[in-house]
Amino acid sequence: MNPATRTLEVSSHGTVELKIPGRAEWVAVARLAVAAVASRLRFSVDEIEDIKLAIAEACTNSIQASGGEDAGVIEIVCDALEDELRVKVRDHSPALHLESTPRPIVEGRTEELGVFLIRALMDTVEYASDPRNGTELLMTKRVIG
Amino acid sequence: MNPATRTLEVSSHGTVELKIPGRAEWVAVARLAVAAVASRLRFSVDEIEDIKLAIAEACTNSIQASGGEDAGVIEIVCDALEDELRVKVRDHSPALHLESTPRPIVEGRTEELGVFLIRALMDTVEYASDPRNGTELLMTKRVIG
Amino acid sequence: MDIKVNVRESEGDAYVVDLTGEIDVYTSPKVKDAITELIDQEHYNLVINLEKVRYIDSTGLGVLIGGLKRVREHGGSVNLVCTNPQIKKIFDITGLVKIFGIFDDEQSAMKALV
Amino acid sequence: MDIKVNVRESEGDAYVVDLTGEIDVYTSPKVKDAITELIDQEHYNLVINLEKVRYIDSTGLGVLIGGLKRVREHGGSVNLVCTNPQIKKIFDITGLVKIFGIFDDEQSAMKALV
Ligand SMILES: Nc1ncnc2c1ncn2[C@@H]1O[C@H](COP(=O)(O)OP(=O)(O)O)[C@@H](O)[C@H]1O
Ligand SMILES: Nc1ncnc2c1ncn2[C@@H]1O[C@H](COP(=O)(O)OP(=O)(O)O)[C@@H](O)[C@H]1O
Repeated sequence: MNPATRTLEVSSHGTVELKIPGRAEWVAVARLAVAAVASRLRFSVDEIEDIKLAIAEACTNSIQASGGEDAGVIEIVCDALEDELRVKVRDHSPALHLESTPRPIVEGRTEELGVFLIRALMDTVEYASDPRNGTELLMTKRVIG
Repeated sequence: MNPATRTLEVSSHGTVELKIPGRAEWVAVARLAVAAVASRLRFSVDEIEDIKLAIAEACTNSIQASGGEDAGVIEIVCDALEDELRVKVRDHSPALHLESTPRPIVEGRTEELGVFLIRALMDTVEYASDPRNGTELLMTKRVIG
Repeated sequence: MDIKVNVRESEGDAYVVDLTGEIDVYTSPKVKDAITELIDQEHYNLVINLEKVRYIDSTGLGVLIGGLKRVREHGGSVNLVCTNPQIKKIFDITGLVKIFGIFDDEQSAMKALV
Repeated sequence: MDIKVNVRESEGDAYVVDLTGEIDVYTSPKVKDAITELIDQEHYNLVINLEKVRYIDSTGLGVLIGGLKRVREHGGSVNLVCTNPQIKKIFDITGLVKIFGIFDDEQSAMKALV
């Protein structure tokens, strides 16, 4: 069957996996790839910007948690569902302090600002960390019909 | 050490891995991710467009080889070296007919046009296929100082 | 990552297809449908305006070639409007410059229709 | 995926830092260096023009906050020029609108410097 005869009405569901080096100069690649995935769903341009920033903050957090030099490989798994994007960012860094509650911050560290932004921009944020497997951040954002 | 105090003079070397569903609507994600990787090297805007198209053609080829519907997972591995980008596109499709020599085509099939473009736009193209592991296309492009 | 297709009648028997966006394996069926519909309606003189196309791949080229072949069977032709250097380059290296009329603006493309 | 930093002297004792591009974990050190250099040279009244900034992350915000803190120790201030709605939103949700003067054009940002 010729691909040119298919209709455009296919399900947008799909999983995209990305691995980037855990160094500052590669975060932009994650940002752009996730934006490309997000634009497969019916997110607005602003929402795609929100998602880009949140995922970039997760990567940046991994890099900062490892001292800013090299966080090893950062793994980003995007699940594009019908009306929700789920993004998992996994690294091999020690635990981050993500448990602080969201609040506008006037005194603090850049890491906290990053975590604050993730919480503010995504719908749900879950966080798992163990010393052997590193840190995993699961973020979701729903498409508001 | 604070990441904000590092200099920008880090090596651009790095490996980025991407897995996309082997369906038409996901090829754009590969294209944009590879463009983001390529822009880490000193390629011109035109060369980045060439790379985008070549990698998209490789993915498209995989999808067409599997009948245009679903080629399973397509794996894209980008090695960004100092002055060369190496991109491997791997799928689980049966062998493609990539052995034809490059020539401007006036009669033929779209698949041939895709392969022709890959050969014309990249510096080297190597091709491996076996029935069990699918098809692997290794493409390289050098940065012309 | 999408394509917009707009079809409009022009002078004489000619039709213009305006394309905006990216033509790839995902979006080219939409372009093919529009061209096929025109040809089915016996319109064989077409100008396809690619001025606002940022990207075209082999499937997009295939759709254009397929359209050209069909209209030629009826003595018609397809002229392209294309100003983007990267896309011109693709027509160049594939040798398709030799089989399509490629013009810098719609007026010239229209005039050159037989 | 890069940042351009341009520093220029303006009226009185004030300096303008024009930023173009994306401020993230990779590029923010370059911004920090420029601001640090100005402060080291005892320039404490700064306008940072973000009009051509398409993207800013927490490290970029950190650099701006750090700069503000240092100039305030010397009675100076940092005013921002920002028109991009997405970036304005980031200053909003972080509460940084309350600590920075944010203006729609450079002239207003300059006037508002003490
Ligand atoms: N959430 C925040 N709230 C207030 N100030 C912050 C916040 N995050 C970072 N800062 C400030 O921004 C500045 C830069 O922070 P940081 O990136 O940790 O670098 P440094 O410690 O080298 O100045 C510091 O002055 C820091 O206190
Ligand atoms: N390399 C090529 N050279 C000439 N014509 C081509 C080439 N590739 C595709 N075509 C033509 O483009 C048209 C579309 O091709 P294809 O995508 O295979 O779809 P279909 O077979 O449904 O028309 C066909 O007429 C085909 O012959």
